[in-house]
Amino acid sequence: MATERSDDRSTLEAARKRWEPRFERLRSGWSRFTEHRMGVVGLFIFVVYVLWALFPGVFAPHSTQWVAYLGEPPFDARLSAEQIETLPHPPAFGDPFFAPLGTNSDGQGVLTLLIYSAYNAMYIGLAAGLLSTLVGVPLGLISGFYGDTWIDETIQRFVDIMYGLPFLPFLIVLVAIRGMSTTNIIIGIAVTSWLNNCIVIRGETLSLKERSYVESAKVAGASDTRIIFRHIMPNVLPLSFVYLAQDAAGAILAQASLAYLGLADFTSLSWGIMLRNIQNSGYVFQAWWWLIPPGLALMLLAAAFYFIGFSMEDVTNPQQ
Amino acid sequence: MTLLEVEDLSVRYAVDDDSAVHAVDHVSFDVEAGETYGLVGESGCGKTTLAKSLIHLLDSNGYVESGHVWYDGTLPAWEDDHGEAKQAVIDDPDKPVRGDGKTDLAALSNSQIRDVRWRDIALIPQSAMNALNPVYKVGDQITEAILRHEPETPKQEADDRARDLLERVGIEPERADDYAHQFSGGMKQRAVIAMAMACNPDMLIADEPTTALDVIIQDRILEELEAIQEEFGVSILVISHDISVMAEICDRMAVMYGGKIMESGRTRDIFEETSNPYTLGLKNSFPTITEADQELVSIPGTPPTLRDPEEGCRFRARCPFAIEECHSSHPPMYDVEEAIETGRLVEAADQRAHRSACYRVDELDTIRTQATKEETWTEQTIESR
Amino acid sequence: MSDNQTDSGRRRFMKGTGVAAVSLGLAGCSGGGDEGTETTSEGTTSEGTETTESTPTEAGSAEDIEEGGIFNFGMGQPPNNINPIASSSAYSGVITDRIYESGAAIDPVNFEMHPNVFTDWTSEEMDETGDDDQPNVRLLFNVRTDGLTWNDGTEFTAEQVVWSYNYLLEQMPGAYVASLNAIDEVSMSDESDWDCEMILNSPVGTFAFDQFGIPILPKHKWEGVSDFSTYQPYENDGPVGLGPGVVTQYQPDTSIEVSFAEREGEYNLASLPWREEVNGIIAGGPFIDAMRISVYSSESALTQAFLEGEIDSLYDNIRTSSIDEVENTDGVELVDGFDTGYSHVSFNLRRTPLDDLPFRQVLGFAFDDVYWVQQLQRGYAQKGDFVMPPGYTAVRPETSNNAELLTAPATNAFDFRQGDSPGAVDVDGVRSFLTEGQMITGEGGTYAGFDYPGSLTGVTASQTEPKHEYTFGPVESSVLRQSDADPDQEIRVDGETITSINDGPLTMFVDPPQDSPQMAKMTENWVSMLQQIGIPVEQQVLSFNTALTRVYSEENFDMFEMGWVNLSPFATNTLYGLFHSDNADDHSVAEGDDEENNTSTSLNNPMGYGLFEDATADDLISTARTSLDTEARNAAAREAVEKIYLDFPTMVTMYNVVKWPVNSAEWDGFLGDIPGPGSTYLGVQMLQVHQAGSGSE
Amino acid sequence: MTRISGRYLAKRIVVSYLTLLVIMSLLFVLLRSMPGSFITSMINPQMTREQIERIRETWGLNEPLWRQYVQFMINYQTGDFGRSPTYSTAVSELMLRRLPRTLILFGSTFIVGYIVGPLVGMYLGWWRGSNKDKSIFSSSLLMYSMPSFWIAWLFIWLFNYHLGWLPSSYMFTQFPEFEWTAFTVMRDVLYHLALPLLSVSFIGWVGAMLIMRPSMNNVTEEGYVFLARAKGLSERTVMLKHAARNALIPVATGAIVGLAFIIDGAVVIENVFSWPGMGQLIVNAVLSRDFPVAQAAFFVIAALIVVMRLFTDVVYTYLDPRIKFGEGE
Repeated sequence: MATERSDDRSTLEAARKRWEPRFERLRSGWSRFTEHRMGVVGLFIFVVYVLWALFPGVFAPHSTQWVAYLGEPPFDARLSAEQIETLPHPPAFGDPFFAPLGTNSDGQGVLTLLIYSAYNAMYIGLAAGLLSTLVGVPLGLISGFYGDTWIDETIQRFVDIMYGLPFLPFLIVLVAIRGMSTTNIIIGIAVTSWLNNCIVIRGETLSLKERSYVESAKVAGASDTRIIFRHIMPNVLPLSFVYLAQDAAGAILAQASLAYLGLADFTSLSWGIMLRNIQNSGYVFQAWWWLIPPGLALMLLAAAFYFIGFSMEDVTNPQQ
Repeated sequence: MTLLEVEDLSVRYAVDDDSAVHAVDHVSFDVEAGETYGLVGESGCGKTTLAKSLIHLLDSNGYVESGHVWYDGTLPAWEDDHGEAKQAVIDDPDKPVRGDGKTDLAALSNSQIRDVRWRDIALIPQSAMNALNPVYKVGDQITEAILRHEPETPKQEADDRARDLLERVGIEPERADDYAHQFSGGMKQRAVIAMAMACNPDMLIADEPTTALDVIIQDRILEELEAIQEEFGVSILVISHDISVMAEICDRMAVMYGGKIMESGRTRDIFEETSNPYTLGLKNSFPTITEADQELVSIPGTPPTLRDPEEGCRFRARCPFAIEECHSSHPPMYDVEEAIETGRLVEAADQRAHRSACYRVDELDTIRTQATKEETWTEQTIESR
Repeated sequence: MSDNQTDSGRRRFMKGTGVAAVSLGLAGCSGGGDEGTETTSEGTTSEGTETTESTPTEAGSAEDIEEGGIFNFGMGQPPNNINPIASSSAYSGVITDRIYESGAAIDPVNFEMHPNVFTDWTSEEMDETGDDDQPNVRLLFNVRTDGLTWNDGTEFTAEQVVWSYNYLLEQMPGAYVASLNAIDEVSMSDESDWDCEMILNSPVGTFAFDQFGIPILPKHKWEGVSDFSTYQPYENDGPVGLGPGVVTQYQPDTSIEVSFAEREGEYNLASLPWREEVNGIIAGGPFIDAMRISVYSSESALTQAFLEGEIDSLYDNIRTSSIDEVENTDGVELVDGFDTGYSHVSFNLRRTPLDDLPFRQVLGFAFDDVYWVQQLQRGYAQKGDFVMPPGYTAVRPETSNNAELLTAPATNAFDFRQGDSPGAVDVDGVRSFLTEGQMITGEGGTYAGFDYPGSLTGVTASQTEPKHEYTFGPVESSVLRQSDADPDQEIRVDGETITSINDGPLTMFVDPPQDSPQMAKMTENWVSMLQQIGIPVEQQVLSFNTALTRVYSEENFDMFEMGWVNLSPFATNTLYGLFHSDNADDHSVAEGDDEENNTSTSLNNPMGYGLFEDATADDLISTARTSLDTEARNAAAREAVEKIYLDFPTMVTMYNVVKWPVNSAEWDGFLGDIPGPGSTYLGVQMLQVHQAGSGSE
Repeated sequence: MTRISGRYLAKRIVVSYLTLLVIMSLLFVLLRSMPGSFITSMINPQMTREQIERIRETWGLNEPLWRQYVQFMINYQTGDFGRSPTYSTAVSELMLRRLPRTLILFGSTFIVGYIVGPLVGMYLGWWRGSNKDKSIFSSSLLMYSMPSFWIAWLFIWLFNYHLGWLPSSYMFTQFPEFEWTAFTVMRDVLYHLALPLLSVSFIGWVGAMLIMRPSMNNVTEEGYVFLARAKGLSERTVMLKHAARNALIPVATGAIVGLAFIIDGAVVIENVFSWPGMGQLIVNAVLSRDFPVAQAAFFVIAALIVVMRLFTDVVYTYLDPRIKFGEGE
C-alpha cells in the first residue's frame, strides 16, 4: 500500500517534473506575448470575432431575416415602391427603423450581416490555415530531416513546381473543378498555401537535426519517425503556429478576392460576398455605409491574425 | 605618461522594468602609453562593457552613469598643429578637455566620439571571425577606415597602405582583393589587427583576441599583437577571461568581478602576490603548464545578477573568506603593499599601485594558504546573513 | 438554331447557351438581368413604379441634319475579333455589323423584312423533295448594284453575292450553319427577271431573315482564304464589306474606331424608301463621322464612364442602381425598350416528379413574382409568362383574341398563390391542388384558389391526367427537417418521398455571376416557399460554365435558372431551338469514339420537352417553321407558345425592361420602344443618331 | 567576377526546364479536368454530326487524350501555343499583346514595392522594438490586411469619383488627340498608371518589408556591423553600407515569391482598373474554357517565375560573394 502510494507519488512527481517546464514555458511565453501590445490587440480583435461567430444573435441588432421597414418576419405587408427607392438606406437610429450601419439594397441591416458573416471568415481562416499547416509542416519536417536526400529533393522539386503556378488563377481552376462551396474554397486555398510552411519548417528542421539532443536520440537508436515527431516537431510547432496565423489571414483575403471575381459561394454570409454584392448592384460609390464596414471587418480580422502571428514570432524567436 | 585615465566610471544597462544593470560600477584605472593593460574576469563581469563604453559602443540600452574617461588625445577639430589640444579648447568650460590636454571621452557626443574611434582608439572585437563584412573585399574594408579618418588621402594611397598593413601582419598584399570567406580564421584575425592599425591609433582595445582560435594560432596572434605594439608603440587594452593569456602579454592588469575591479596592479604582482580571494579562485580554475599536477578548482556558484545589486562586496556570496563586514558595503581598493607592510587598510592613492578590494587584505597569508586547498572552495557553506 | 433578326442577333442568341461564357463569367452581363424598367408603350402595361419617361425623339428629316461628330460607345467586354463569320461574340457584332450587310433587313418596329442588298425576291415550292420529304423551295432575287460599292470603293456585282454564298457553303462557319444547312445551292439565275437563285432543301418561312440575313463577303478579300477562322480582316486592309463603316482603329482589348466619314464609294442602304415609312426612323444616315468603342472590364467602370461623360452610350442596359442617378443627371436620358428574351427556371422532364404536369405547375404557384419583380428587381422588370417577350406581339397568344398583354387572366395561370400574410404561400391551397389530382390543362376553372378563364388560343396541355398520386405525411427528408421554413408535412409521390426517389432532394442550380444578389435572394425565397409546402428542394451554386455543362451537355440536373436574349421576333426558330425534340438529347445516340452516352453535345432543349408524348409541341412548332404563309405561321407559333406555357417545362420568371442610357445633350435621333434599342438594333441607331440641336423639331 | 560555373548553370537550366515540363503536364491535366470544353461554344445544335466532327478534328479533340498531351508538349517546345477558339487568333499573339501591359503595371509596382519595402524594413529592423518600429510595423500590417480591390475602390472613390484627378480605367487614352510621340505616350501611360500603381503599391511593399525587417534585425547583431561602428563610421553608413547590404540577400529570394504574388494581384487589380493585361486574360480564359489561352497564360507565368528563379541565382552571387554556385555540387 505504502509503496504503491509512493509509486503514485513518484509518477505524479515525474509527471509534474515533466510538465512543469512546459507550463513554465507557456507561462513565460504568455507573459512575453502580452508584452507586445500589437499581439494583445490582435488577440482582442480575434476574441471579439470569435464571439460574433459563436453568438451572432447576441451582438446583431436583428436577425438575418429582418427587412428594413417591415421588421422581423412574419411580415404584415410588402415593401412599397417608395420604401424600396430609399434602399440601400444610410445609417438610421430608430427613424424610420433602427439600422446603425444602414441597410443594403435588399433592406437587410449591414451591421447584422457583418456580424453574422464573422463565422464564415473565422471558419475559412482557421480551416484553411490549419489545413495548410497540416500539409506543410509534416512535409517540411520530412524534407528537412532527410535533407539532401532524394526525399528532400523530391519534395523540394514539388514545391518548386507549385511555386510556378500562380495562386489565384490556380485557385479559380480548382474552384471550377470542384464547385464553389466554401469547403472547396478552403481546400483550394490550403492546396496553394502550404508551400511557405513547408520551406520554413524545412529550414528549421535542417538546423534542429544538427542539435546534440537529436544526435543523442539517434545514437540511442530512436526511429526516424520518433525523432521527427518526438524530438523535432515540438520545437517547430511554435513556428508553425506563426505561419498558421499568417495563412489564416491570407486565406481570408484570398476568399475575398475570389468573391470579388464572383467565384465564391454567394449563398453564404461573408464579407467578401457583401463586397461582391455592393459591386454587383452598383452601389460602390453611393453607399459608403455598405462599402466600408465589410472591408474594415476583413482588414481587422486579417490584421488580427497577422498581429498574433508576428507577436508569436517574436516570442518564439530565440534571438529576441 | 598616462594615456588613459578611467575615473570612477559607472556603466548601466536600462532594463524594461525601470531597473538597471550595474554592469560597471565605480571603476578607476590608468593605462600608460605603450603598455599592455589587461582586464580579466569571468564572462558577465563587465570587462567588455567597460571597454566598449570607452568609445561609446555600448548596446542601445547601455549608458555611462557617471565618471570620466580621460584620454590623452582629442578631436581633430580641437587639435593644434602638434596634435595637442588647443589652449582655447582647454579654456572653454563647455568642452570636456582638462588642463593637461586630456579629453573626457565619456562627455563627447555621438558624432564627436566617432572621430576618436579608430583614429585614436581602435578595437579588435570579440569575434574577429565575424568582424569582416562578407560582401566587401578585405582590402576595401581597411581602406574604408583610412578614408573615414583621413579623407584627404588619395584612394590609391589608402589602398597601398591597406596592402602594406596586411603584409605587416603576414598576409600577402594581393589577398586584399579577397573576401573574408576566403580567409582562414587566423588570417581573419590578423586582417582585423591590420585594420585596427590602419589609422595608427594610440590605443588598441583587444576584446578576447584569441577566444575562437586554436592554441597555436592563439599564440601567433599574441605574438602579432606584441610585435605590433613594439613597432607602433601602441597601448593595448586586452580583455580576456583567460588569465594565462594575460600573464603572457600584459604589463599590468585588473581583475574584474561583478562590475567592480577586485584587484589591479602589475601582472607580476597579481600573479605572485595575489591579494584578492576572487583572483585566487580564478587562478585555481586555470591550468598552468608549469605545475603538472595542479588540480583545477572552480569557484562554486554563479556570478551575481547585476540588476540593482545589493550593498556589500560583490563577491561575498561565493567567497569562502567572507566576514560580517563584507555584507555592509563593497570594499574600496586597498593598497596591498601598505597592508602587507603596515597591516593597515589604506585606500590606494595611486591607480598604478597594486590594489585589492578586500576587507581582509591584512590577512593575506592565511587566505592564500587556504585558497590553495580544494576543500576551502568546495565545502564552504555560504550563509546568507 | 438560328432565328434571329440580324446576324448579330444570332450571336447573342447563342450567348445564352454559353458561347459568350466569357461575358457572363466575370462582368455580369445582360440577359435576364436585374436591370429593367416598366414600359409604357402601347400594348404593354406598367407593372412597376412610375419612372420618368423618356421618349424617343421625333424623327426629323435628313436634310436638316447637320452631319459630323464622334459617338463614343462603351462595352463591358472586348470584341474577340472582327471576323464576321468566325466571331460568336455580340461585342464583335457591334463592329462587324457596321461593316457587313446582308440581303434583307428587318424593320425594328413591326419586324417585317425589307430589301437591303437584295432589291426584291420571290419564292416558289418545287416539285423535287429533299431528304426529309419536304418540298424544295427556289428563291429568286435581284442584287442592288446601283449606289452601293464595297467600303474600300471596289465595285459590287451580283456574281460576288453568288461567290460569297458558295464560299460560306464550302466553309460552313458554325455561326451560320443552321441557315446554310437549308441551302442546296446558290447560282446566277437563268430567269431574265432575276439576278440570282437559291435552292432550299425544305420550306423555310423566315428565309428572308435566315438565309438572306447572312453577311455578304467580298470576293476580292476572301478568295484565297482557305480557313475562315484564321483570317484576320484588320491585318488584310479590312474588314471590307458593303456596310456604311470602315474600321480606322483596332485595339482589340481597349478601343476600336469605326469611321463613316472615311468610307470609300457609295452607300445608299440607309436611305431606302422603306426606312422613311417606318415610324421614328430617319432615313439617309449615317450622320456621324465615326463611332468609337471603348472596352471596360467591369460594369461599374462602364457605368462610371457613362456618368462621367467619357462615353455617350453603352451596350444595352444601365444597371438598376444607376437609373435614378441617370434620371437626375442633366444631359443624359434613358431610351426605353423591350427585352428581346426572358429569364427562366427550367425543369428536367426526365425526372420524377418533374415529369408530371401538376407538380411542375405547383412550382410556379410557389414563385413569389411580386417579391421578385417589385422588391428584388425594384420594379424594373415585367413578370414573366410566355416564352416570347412582350415586344414580339405578333406571336404572343394574347393577339389571337385581343387580350391585354401580360395582364390577361389567361397569362397568369401559374401566379403566386399568396396565403394569409403578404409574401407567404397558401400552403393548404397548393397541397390540396396536388392531393386532389387537379391540373391546369387549358380548361377554365379555379385552381388552388385562383380563377383561370381557359386558354387564349384554345390549345390544351399535352398531359391529360396526373401521372402520380400525391399525399402529405410526416417530414422525413433532412433538407426539410433542417430547413428554416419548418414545414409540418412532407410530400409523398406515389407513397415515396422525393428524397428517396431521387437519392436526395431536388436541386436547383444557381449560377453566381449573373445577377448574383437578386438571383440568390429569389432562389432562397422560392426554395423556402417550396419547403413550406413540403417539397424537399435545395440550391446549389455552380459557376456558369459548370452549370452549362451539367445542364446542356449532360442533362444532369433537376432545375436551373438562366436567361435568353435575342429571341426571334417570328418565334419559329426560337421555339424549334428551345422546345423541339430535335434539340433535346434523349441520350440514345452514342457519340465520339468511346463515349457510351452523348454527354458533350450541347443541345438547347435540356428539359427534354418534346421527347415525351405528354409534353410536346413538336407539331405546332414544325408547322410554324415550314409555313411560308406569314399568318398561318404566326397562328401556329402562338398556339405553340401557349401550349408550352400550359405544359410548363419552363417557368418564365421575368422580362427585362430595357433602359438604354444615352447622352441626350449632345446626341439626338434615338429610336425607342423597340426591343433591344442599344443592342440588337444598335445598327439602326447608329444610322440615324446625330448631333443634338439639328434636324429634329 | 562571375562565380557561376558553366556546368552549374547548365544543370540549373536543365532542372528549370524539367520543372516547366512538369508544370505543363500538370496544367494539361488540371485544365482538362475542368467540366466543360471550349468546343461547346463552337458547336451549334443544328450542325450535322459531320460538321461537329470536323470542328473536333480541327481542334485536335478527336485524338485520344495521351496523343493530345504529346502534341501539346511538342508544340510548346517549338513555341507553337496554338490558336484561341474565343479570340480566333494565335495565342502567342495574344500573349505578346497582353504580357507587356501587365509587366508595365506590375513591373512598376514591383519596383516601387521593392524599393519602399526594403527601405522601410531596413529602418524598422534597425530600430526593432522602438516605438516607431511598433507603430509603423503594425500599421503596415493593417495595410497588408486590406483586400486589394477594396482599397482600389476607396482610391478610385477619392481620386477619381470625388476629386476627379486621375483616370480610373485603362492604360492609355484610347483615342488620343495629342501628338503621338514617345514623351506624350509615356506621360499618358503614367497618368493612367497612377491610380492602379498607388493601389497596388499601397499594399505591395509590405511583403518585402516583412522579409527585410527580421533580416536587418539579425544583421545588427553581426560583428562586422559592430566593427563598422567602431571604425567611426556614421550610423547612416553603417546601416546602409554594412548592415542593409547584407540584409538584402534573403529579400532577393522573397522577390520570387513576390513575383508570383503580383500575378494574383494582377487578376484582381486589372479587373478593377480595366487594365487589359494578362490577369484578365487568364481569368476569362479559364472561365470560358479557352484551354489554349489558359494553358499558354499559365505557362508564360510559370516560365517567368522559373526564369526569375534562375536569374536570382545570378543576382545572389553578386549580392553575396560567399555563394559560389557549382562548387561542391
